[in-house]
Amino acid sequence: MTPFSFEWQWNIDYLLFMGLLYLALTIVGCGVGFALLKTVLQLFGFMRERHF
Amino acid sequence: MDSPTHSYGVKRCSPGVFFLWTLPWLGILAWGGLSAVLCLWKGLNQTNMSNVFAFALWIVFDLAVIALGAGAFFTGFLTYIVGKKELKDIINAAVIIGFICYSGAMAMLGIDIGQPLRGWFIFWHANVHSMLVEVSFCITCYLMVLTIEFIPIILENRTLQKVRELRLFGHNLHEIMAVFAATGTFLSFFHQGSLGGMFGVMYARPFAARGGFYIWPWTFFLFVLSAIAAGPLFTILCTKLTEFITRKKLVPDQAVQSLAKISAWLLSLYLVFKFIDTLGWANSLVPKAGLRFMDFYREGPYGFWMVVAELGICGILPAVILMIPKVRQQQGWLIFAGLLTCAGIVLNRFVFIIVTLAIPVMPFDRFWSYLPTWQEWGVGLAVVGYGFLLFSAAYRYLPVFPKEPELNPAAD
Amino acid sequence: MELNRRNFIKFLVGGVAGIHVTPLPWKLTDDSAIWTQNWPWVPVPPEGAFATESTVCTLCPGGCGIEVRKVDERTVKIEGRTDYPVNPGGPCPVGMGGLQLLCNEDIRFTRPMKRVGPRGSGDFKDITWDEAMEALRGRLAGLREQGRPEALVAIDGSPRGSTQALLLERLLMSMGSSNYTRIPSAEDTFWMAGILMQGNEGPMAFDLENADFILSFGSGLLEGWGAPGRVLNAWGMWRGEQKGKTRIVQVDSRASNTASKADRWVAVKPGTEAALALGLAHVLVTKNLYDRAFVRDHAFGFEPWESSDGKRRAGFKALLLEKYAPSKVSRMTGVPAAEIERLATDFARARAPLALCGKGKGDLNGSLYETMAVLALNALVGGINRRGGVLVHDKLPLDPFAAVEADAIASAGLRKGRLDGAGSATFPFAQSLVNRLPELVLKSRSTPVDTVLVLAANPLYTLPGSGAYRRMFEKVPFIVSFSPYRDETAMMADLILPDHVFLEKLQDVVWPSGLQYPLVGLSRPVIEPLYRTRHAGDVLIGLAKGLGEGVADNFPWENFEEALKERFKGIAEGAPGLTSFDGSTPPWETMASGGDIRADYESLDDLWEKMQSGGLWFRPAHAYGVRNGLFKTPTGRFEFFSTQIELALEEQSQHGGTDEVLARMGVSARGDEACMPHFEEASSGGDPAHYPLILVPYEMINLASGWIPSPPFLFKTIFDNQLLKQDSFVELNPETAAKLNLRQGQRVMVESPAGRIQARVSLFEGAAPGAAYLPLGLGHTAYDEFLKDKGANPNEIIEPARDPLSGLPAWWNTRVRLRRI
Amino acid sequence: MEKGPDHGKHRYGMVIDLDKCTGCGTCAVACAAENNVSVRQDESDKERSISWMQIFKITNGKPYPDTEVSYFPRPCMHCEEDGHGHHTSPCVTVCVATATKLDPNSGIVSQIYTRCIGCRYCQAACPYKARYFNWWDAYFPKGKGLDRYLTPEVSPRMRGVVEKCTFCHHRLMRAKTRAYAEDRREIEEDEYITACTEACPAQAITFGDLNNPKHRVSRLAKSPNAFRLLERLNTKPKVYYLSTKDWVRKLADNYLPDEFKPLS
Repeated sequence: MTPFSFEWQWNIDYLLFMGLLYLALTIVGCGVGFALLKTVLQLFGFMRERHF
Repeated sequence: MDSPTHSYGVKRCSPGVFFLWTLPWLGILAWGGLSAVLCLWKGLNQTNMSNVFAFALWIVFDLAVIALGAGAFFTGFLTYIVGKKELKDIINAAVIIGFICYSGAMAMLGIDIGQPLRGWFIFWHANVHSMLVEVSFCITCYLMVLTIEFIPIILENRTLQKVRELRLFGHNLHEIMAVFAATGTFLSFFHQGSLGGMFGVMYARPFAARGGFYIWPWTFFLFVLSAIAAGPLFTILCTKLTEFITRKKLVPDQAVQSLAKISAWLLSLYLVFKFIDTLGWANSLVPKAGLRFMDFYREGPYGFWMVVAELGICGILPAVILMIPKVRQQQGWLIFAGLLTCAGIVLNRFVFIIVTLAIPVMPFDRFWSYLPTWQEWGVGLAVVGYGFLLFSAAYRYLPVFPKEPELNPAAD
Repeated sequence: MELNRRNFIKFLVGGVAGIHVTPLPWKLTDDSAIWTQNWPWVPVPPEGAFATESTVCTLCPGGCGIEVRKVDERTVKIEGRTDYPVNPGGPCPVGMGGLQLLCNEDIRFTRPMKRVGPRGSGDFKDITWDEAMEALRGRLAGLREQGRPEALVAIDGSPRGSTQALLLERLLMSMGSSNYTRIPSAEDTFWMAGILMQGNEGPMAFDLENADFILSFGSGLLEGWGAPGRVLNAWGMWRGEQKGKTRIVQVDSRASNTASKADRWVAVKPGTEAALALGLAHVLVTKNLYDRAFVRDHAFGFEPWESSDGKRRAGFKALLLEKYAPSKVSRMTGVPAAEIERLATDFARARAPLALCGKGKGDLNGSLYETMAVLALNALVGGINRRGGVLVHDKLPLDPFAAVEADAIASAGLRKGRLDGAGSATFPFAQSLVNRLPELVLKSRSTPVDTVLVLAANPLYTLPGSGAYRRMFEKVPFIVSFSPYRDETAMMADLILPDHVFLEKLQDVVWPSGLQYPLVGLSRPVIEPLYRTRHAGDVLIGLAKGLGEGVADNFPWENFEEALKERFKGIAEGAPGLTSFDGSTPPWETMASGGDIRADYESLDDLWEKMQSGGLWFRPAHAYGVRNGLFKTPTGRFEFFSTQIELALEEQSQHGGTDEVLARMGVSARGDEACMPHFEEASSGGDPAHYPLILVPYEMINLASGWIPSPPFLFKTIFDNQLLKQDSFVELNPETAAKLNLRQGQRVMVESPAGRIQARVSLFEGAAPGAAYLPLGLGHTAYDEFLKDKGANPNEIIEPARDPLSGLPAWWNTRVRLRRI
Repeated sequence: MEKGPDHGKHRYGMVIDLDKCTGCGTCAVACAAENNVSVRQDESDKERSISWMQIFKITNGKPYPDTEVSYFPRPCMHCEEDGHGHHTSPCVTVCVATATKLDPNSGIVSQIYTRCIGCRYCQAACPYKARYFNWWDAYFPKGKGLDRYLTPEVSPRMRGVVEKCTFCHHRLMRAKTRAYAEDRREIEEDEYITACTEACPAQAITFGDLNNPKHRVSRLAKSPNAFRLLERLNTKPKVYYLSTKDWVRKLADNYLPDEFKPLS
């Protein structure tokens, strides 16, 4: 559901609930994105690989 | 190509033996597959669920495995956020068990709903006031997190490690695991809670209904507590079972004891709250509905023995066992207490689901009984089969137990 | 690029990831959900123009007005009518579900058929109407040629006095057969009691709505008695606007709906209602609470008198005083003596007390003496032809057709008389005795019956001792069924000439049962026949015409409608009435106006036309209180002592003693007592030592009765302690069950000397100890998956006993035992 | 959320007089016929059969001959918000896909079959068992002809969704359409009644707008004999019952010993 769905209501319940959901999704997305980006950068040599 | 059996300097059984080992689980999966196909093709009339038992065996399985799978998020929380380093030795197992439990539950839910193809309506037409929406959102997101947590473990497979891209990606993900662990903790907390909330908010079912804080009924917090108390114990039980089957020591005692100790405290805390909750409920909500506590325990087989079993035998007893360091350090007692706790948590979920529905609310209605069909058992047990298969495969091909080589130095 | 494993995996992963950034998965997800919302196997009812049409329900003798909602040519819903005086509102559940009897090809015959498999196999072959008509015509013509037209027998379940019934009887008479038999109902018992005590042939008319104390002797007011739409509506009124003004007392052995919802339930031992009625009469007499004026001026046989032969006759009062003192009645009925006294007092003190009879729905004939006892009780409180009492009517001036002109063959056949002995010395008051047919057919080597026509009846299912009917039908050479339904009897037929069902069929509804004023409803078709069925009336007329001279002459009409219209001649000419009802004031409120009704039509054509739109003719007027010249008995009075019974006995006494005659009639009373209402102990073939329980079959309003199948909707209202999968339940008092060591839900065999059926035990506090209750209307062996093999049919184990005097079947005196299985 | 129960324009409700009710079942049949509820081969499986208007039989439990039976016809109660903003109808609160809603303008709890995903949470939440899941597809086999009597006003349901009494919502639509066509904005009391109300031969059911003091229901609902099912659970049903019999009244809710107040 997005704020553009017809069921959407502009009240605190929706804002809180969906807000937190999208926040969680964003964090997870950013995390994965970050890891992907870092990998790509490392692959093309823009970043140094850390060795374990 | 190297045999993965010899990876990481650990020993694994021969492919033949492994194949034989998987056979019973594959059998269960086939049974479950057939059941699932029947249920999807012909509809839920294949089950013995009914308008009285709208929730039945599958939901009990779901809630049970999700509660038991709570080890993943809680161990993750302890490892990455609290910083209990010794738990790194068990976190992989916890994550995989969590992944199994959650993905299994999701699959079962997909069959359980009457219109699986419309399942996504939950997200698209969400009713944010429904606890089940909270559950669905959090479980789905958390399953994503679990998958992300699982990926680095998979990528540590020796064959995959040779692929540079994958290796790098795995490492990079692993580095920011704390972020995922934190998000996972948040999501998990809410869905474990809202699973409990699901029942607490049914205000017209006095047996399940509870008062609470803001939108969350007390069952919300009790379910979180009970899940994080039992989850780690279930992780311990799984590793103990693996150790028993492989006849190896896989996890250092320190990690196990650390988890067990935390579980003991949480279980005790849970029990305290559960007793307060039960007393409060029995003295406010129940009489307000015109009922007495004992009215709930005279229908069919569901007598007062359930309270004794759930809170006494499967509650106080294991809590006491686990609280005494000397006793919990003995493997037998530890396993015994773990089993009791897990059984107690399953019983708790059973009571909230089945007994709630079995007890009629209208005074002129009557008690109904329910027994699952083989199709229901099939789908339910398939999760067990799937769990054994996936965990066996993970154990075989992935470095699930980082301390395994250390604890089991190669003979040669 | 080289296709190696690595590239392949890359390709796969890339592909999967790639697809997800296209709209495809989203589109598929959406489409699949849309698909679930439009599954092709979920029906989509076609839209169309809405319309409503009114007609009259003919699913039971009650004849409620109904309105049918249509969408184009489809009927989609039945509602009650508010412009029909019988039922100012909803009909009963059977009528409400009636569309399921119209639209179900599995329970209907969609075209004429002839049997190809063995009898009962249901194996039929389609034939054309011409073939079908010719097959029957040939058979009947053959019988006439052989000079044995009397071998034609009809079993008719059409309502008493309906045009269709007249046509069938007429066909038989014209052919030369007197063997027209009818399925008995309470109407027959009422008719006999009316003849014997009042001398009137009009139907028993109960002025329910105007009564203020209703004492019902087992009449299932809430189980579908009379016209359910009328009675249930009255019930709502008694519990609503008129709260507290009308008291209802139910005499019943079981806590039925009526008993529970009544103001008082008088629990009697099953089958002792007559004793209670007489016990109450006793109290009225001893307490001097009876209507002395009525008894003195308008009744006969109450006080002692001296008959023409100089003998002193004791009379009804003496009988009451001698045999029915409350203490004695208490022993017979199980009702405490004090309660009998109190009830009698209350009854007599009411302004307009009314005692009702006709057990259950009134679909089963009752005990004649019991009906007489209840009528006598009404008479004692002066309730005959009084407002709120039992109204006395003459027959409607619905023209019977011109007398049948029998040709030589027919005359010869008619002279042979009736096979079943109705109207004979042994059964002087019966008009037909369908219950005697099986013994007659089965006892002779060559059956006297060649061809049986079955119309609107399912004797194989609805009559007691149904096994005997099966054996009878196996033996009869040729059976013709007009049934639109694939019922048990039709399954035995050789030829099926399917009739229309009620919404497709023009029918007259003559005087809904129990109604206090004359009314004839016109049930008009609201829909074109769905299948290749034909109106049974048209078929009968066509058949008669096909039989040529001699028979055809008696059928001058082109079709059924013409015949029907002709019957209204008498009404158009002689009985002023109304053809429309606006629903504002119920007729029973305005009836007291006496005979002052101006007809709202001028001629037969006008009447006929108006009836097409209003669907009824009725005469909401009654001359209350008039008693002079009312009773057409030999004495001209209301007869507590039936001189006609006496006469019948005297006539026969030449052939043997009166006692012998009475024994043949099944009457255990001797002498004068046999001419008066009295209590006859139920006699059963079962030895109480072996069969400890009395079987009481009961009717339910939410199951269809008679030959009509129950609409499947009704099964939603049947509880699972009434029917569970294939088992119906036998209700037992918990005490009785404990004695027999039976528990709730246990499967038992219910065994009577006549047979056995399987059921489950249902413990019910409201069941009389020592009795076993089984519902009627379940246990079909024909029809479709909704009805077939659902429960048990008690008729299978009811002993084919005869009611004393009337000779009709006795339903309530079979003894049974229960065996756990 | 802050809306109290009386805030909507209309609050359609029902009053069922149990003294008048004869348990005949016409309401249930009328309901099934009106709403295209399918009949299955085995309707004695009461756990899975569908009857929006379900009739419960009760007995006073006294031994012979003081036994009495009575009936509770039970449609959907169309529960409401509790007025304190704590919760709305038990089922509406829990529905995941907003497939069931409380219409603020009519007070009717609707059910959108094509939206329902069949999770059955609403069934668990409803103490009245007023909600029915379609364990099978609607039973109208081809060639049997049963689908000939289906009305186009209510769509037959597919398997896997929950259905329930809608207070014959389509009749409200019908009445409104007619009113609008006649240039009226409001409908009269008798223009919109449910199929069961119309069918009841004993006229035990009254239907109307509880918010309209002129409607019979609003007067009847205030009768001293009026009560609701499980009222103490605070579900705020809009279906009222009337009975003068204490044993019947007592069975409508749970009571601690000595809590029940008899009428007399």
